[in-house]
Amino acid sequence: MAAVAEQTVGKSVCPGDVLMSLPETGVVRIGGGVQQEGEVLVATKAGVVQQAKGGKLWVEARQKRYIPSPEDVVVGRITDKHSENYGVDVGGPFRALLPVLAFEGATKRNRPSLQPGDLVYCRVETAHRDLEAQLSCMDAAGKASGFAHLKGGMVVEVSTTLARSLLSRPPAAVLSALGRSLQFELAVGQNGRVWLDAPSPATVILVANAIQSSEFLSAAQQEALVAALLKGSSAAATRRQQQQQQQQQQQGDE
Amino acid sequence: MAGQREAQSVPWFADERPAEVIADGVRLDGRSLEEFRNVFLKTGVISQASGSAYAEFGHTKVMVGVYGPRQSERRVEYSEQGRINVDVKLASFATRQRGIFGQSPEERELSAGVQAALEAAADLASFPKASADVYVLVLEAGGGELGVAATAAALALADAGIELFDIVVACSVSRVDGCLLLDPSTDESFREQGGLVLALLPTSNEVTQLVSRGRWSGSQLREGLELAMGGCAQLESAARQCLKDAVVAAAAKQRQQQQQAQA
Amino acid sequence: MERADGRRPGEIRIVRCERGLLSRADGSAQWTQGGTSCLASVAGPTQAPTSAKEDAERATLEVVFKPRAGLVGSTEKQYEALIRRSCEAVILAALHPRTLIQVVVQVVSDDGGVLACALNAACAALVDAAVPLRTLCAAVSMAQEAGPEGQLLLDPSAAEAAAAAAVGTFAYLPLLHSVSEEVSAAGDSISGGDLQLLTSLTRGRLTSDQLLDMVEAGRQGADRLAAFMQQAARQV
Amino acid sequence: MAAPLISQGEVEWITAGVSYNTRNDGRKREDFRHLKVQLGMLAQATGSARVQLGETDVIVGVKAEIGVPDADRPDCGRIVFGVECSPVASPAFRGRGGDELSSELARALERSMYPGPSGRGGGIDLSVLSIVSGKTCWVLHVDALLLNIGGNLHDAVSAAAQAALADAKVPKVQVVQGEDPSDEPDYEVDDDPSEAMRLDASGMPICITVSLIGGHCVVDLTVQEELCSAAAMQVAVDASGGVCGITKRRQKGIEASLAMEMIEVAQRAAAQLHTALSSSLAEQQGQQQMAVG
Amino acid sequence: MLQADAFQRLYPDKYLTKFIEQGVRPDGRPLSLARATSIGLGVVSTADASALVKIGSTTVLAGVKCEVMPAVADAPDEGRLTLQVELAPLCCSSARPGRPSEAAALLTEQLEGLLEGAGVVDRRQLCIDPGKAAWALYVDVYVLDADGSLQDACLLAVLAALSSLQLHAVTLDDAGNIQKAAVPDAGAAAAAAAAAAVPGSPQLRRLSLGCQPVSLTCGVYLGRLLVDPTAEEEALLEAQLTATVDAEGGILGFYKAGGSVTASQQRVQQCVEAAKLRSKEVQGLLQQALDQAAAAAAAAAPS
Repeated sequence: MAAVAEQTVGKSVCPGDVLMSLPETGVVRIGGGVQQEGEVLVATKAGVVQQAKGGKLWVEARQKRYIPSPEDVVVGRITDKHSENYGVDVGGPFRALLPVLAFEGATKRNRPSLQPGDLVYCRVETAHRDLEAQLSCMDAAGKASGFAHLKGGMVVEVSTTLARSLLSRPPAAVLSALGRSLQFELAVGQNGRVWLDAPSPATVILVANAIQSSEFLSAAQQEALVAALLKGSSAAATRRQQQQQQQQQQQGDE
Repeated sequence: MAGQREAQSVPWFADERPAEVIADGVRLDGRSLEEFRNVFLKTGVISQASGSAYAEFGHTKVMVGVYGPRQSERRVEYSEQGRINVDVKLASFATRQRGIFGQSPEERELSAGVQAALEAAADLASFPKASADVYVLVLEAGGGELGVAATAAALALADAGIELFDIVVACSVSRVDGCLLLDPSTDESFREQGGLVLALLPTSNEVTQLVSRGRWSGSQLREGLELAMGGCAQLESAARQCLKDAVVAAAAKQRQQQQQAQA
Repeated sequence: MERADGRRPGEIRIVRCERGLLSRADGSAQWTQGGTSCLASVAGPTQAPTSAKEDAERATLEVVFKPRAGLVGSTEKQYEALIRRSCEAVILAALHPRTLIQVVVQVVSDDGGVLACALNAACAALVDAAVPLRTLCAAVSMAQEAGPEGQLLLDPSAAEAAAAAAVGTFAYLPLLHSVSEEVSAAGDSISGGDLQLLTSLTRGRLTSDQLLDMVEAGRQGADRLAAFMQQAARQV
Repeated sequence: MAAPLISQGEVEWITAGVSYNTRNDGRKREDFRHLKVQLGMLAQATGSARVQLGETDVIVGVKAEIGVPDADRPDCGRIVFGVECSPVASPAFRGRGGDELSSELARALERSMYPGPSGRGGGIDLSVLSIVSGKTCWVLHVDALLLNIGGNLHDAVSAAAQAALADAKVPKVQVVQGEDPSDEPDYEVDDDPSEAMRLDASGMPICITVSLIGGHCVVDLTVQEELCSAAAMQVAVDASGGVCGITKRRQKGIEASLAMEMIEVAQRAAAQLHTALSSSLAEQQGQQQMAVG
Repeated sequence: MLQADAFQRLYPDKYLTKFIEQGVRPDGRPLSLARATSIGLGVVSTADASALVKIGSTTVLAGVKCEVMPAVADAPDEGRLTLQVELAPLCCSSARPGRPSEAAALLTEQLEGLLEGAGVVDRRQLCIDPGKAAWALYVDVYVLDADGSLQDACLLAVLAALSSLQLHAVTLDDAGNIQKAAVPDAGAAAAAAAAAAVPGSPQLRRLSLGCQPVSLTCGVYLGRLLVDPTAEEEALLEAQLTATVDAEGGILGFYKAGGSVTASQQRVQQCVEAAKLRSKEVQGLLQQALDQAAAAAAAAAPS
């Protein structure tokens, strides 16, 4: 079954392109951007055909608008507060709901206190086109495992495709390159939002620039990009240091 | 279209309005003073509407469509009673001078007048929170629009199956040079010193709408109202006949269909 | 027979398509055919702002057509309706119920065939926004020259359209394209070389034969545009 | 409009009171509240009046402008009525909230002043407003502003309109013919107030709204009383008792003989109100003359 | 009976499918037959011309008002024709009072495009005095009952009203006012009568129309063509095609606005042929109505 799809995987398609005929036996699992049209499977979005290990076939489209899907990790922003739920903007068509008890260790008495505007890193628990998406700050086992209220830092917006590639394993070249020489915290949401924090604002900005510029670059190009950015910033840092020293000297002279 | 300047146009009339409308007790169209124009009433004229009616009094031609009772379009406060919304519109060519775009003050007044005439007749408690939308289009305004529209609208409400305490019949009277004219035409009411429109629930003799203009002495007014009430009584039988005919026709149609189905 | 700008009768003006020009929109595209150019942007699927625009079963499509200058008149309303109904035919609206997809088409320059250009721009922008589509949709304009010797002109300029006896704008669904060789036969049997005329608007007088020739020639022109649109869509 | 609410008990109380011919403020069924009239309070206007009827407070201004007569009545001037519902009076009037009420009030005024085909049949002889037949005439804009709503708006607006028109001093106009007869003539407006023409408003009708509460005819209702009445007849009556316009108002129907009775009640009440208004007007106009002298 | 009603309301698509599969329509028509059509002329006496058109239950009233306008500088010998379609709020449950709806604007644009593109009214005929004055015609179309195929009914009402329109013979006097033309002398009267083809009324002049467009709307359902669909059918159709043809069989418009199915070459041809047949039928009805009106006018006018 997977063999039938093999020759289409990795190809660029656009809406209306026939991906494959339905096999006479067996099951084909399809994801976003693929629809059954009679006897064939057809692409409904422009992008690259991908196949997951389980055989699921989807079209990876370069998309800005996020459509929630179960098990996605997202960076959301609290929009409103209710007794049982938080309303969260995840960039989808509708607001998503984050139950106040969906945090590790939360009880009716001991619940997290989030304010509208706060950022959370969470997981999409359920998503259905007719219902509001349900979020959770716990993994399936009920552990926090990294999901939390994001304090400080800043958020940059990227395409959903880039977000997915940043989350891929092994890590994207740009991230490993940055990680080798800088210290920073990072949370990537599949909704195209990347949260960043670092001890120095300069680092945050450098990382943000690197990530946003890396979308259409090969691994080698990404390495080069990071190298160039780091060089520029260290040069700038040296210059700044020199200026400070000069100023101090001048003050000392006076 | 856009950007092109529209030159203003002005109406031009081939004929003047007549200065005299009565001669020797006979009106322009040959009627006697207390005679109606030819009256034609029919219900069920609009296939899409819940209820509808067409009324023709001489040159005055009015069509009414009723939709509902349905959910109120505008968000209105909660009410145990239903609402009747009336919108009266004159076709642009219905009057001597071409009508303007948008609702004219005259249309607004007609809408309010018809609404008042109907509200007392309908059992508003039978459709709480909902509204019955009554849309009236005057195809030709040949005089006495308010009365004709109210009569037709009541028939349309009845056709829509909305519960009514009674039907509403309405007619107009004009006073021209001291004579009282029943069911005046446009030319006649243009020359009137006084005019009135009366809407009645005929069974209980209840006035649901009374509008007058011009100066009336007490006795003139009493005479005028009596004439109007007499007119309403004549209309009542025509209106009831119209509703009966509709029921008979519907029954006949159903029988026919059943026969067809059996065959 | 050459045309005023040196084209042959069945030749389309130079076509360009740029995607993703607008950062605020969820998708955008500028489609240019010779001197006519339209910029389309897509926002959505988003939550419908009013219940009037909300459909429990499918996404609602809203199209705004903005002329280069001047007020929006009934011609623009007609264009909006035609673009909306044509796009509705290709959007898989049931996938995003209760949402609103807004398409705004801004005319950048108009040298004839602006409706066809606007339709193509709207379709390319929908692809850019990754709104799920059944297939692409491509439109052309056509002109029939006056007189017995009059020729059928593909993609006429404004001057050609003004001088013509009749003009028409037609949108078609392109034949299903298969990426894998083995199913291409199946794909062909689905479309079967059909005309696949989705939308049509004509003005002026034509004979029956002229109309049939026009829609057929339009189909061939639209296929070329669709191929170009596919190519543009595949470039990531 | 967000209507004020009333409980069933209050309705019963008021209805019972009316049946004993005693109202909450001590009045009888056919009594009006105190009518207070002030003239000439808007210096810019051709004429103006403020009328307070109990808590109801209305200002009417008259502005005379030179305009074109109706094609149907070339020898007559025109009077145009407008009513503005100020949000000061009720928050419900914000935006377009007051449109319906203002159009209703304006049309009622207009109808009560119906001049007939000759133009002389209404409360004011429109032929005195003519300047050049078929070309120019005075157009009087009568604009009412509702300041406070305390029940019986219609009657207060109509009394104020009459007072304002009585106060109006329409300037004298001289038509100066150009040398060429085909040229448009010039109009010289005389600013001297002593030369100005006063309108004879004595024939103007005032509106009396007669309402039914528990089967009894009641005039000059307060806001609370209005909530207890389901049917009313608004009757414009002139000083000689002629009926110049009727409009049936509110939801319920009225039995025909009762309708006639209501009109008679209106005629009786109007006679009282006309006397009160004209004495008040005479007094104030006398004062004005003294002040001028 | 009741069961059929309930079935129709609950499953309108299945209800229609059952009929179409049998080759008939819910109202008993075969697929290729248009509904009974009637044309009434001169129904509104305040209008200069009017026509009431009924196609089945679909009812449309068109009226023409003539006003006088000053000539426009860039077209001194032309008048103006303004057309507006209004879906009166009483015509269907979705129409509301107030601003014209999108559907009404689309119909207006469709009809304007057809009249313009086909050259139905030569605006030079509306000239009163070149460079000074001309007629401004206001054609207002009111849909009274919207039971499908509105464009067909609206276009027919406009065509009928314009065909029956008679302009007053007027002249401009020295003061620039419009006056009725003096009764022309015998020779001129004969010429005018010949031109107007209205015997006995030299004071009136008929417009001569460039062509007579008639449109036919066809629906596609289950791969079949439904001629002249009703509102009930329209709601379920997969696509709609409207072809407009003139009396000579020339095509003045071919309209299709999207839809869930596309049209094939055969489908286009089929629709055009149906429209040509329908045009012949409608032209006949119109001529009949015009003859009747002329006969009535002749009978009314004392000779």
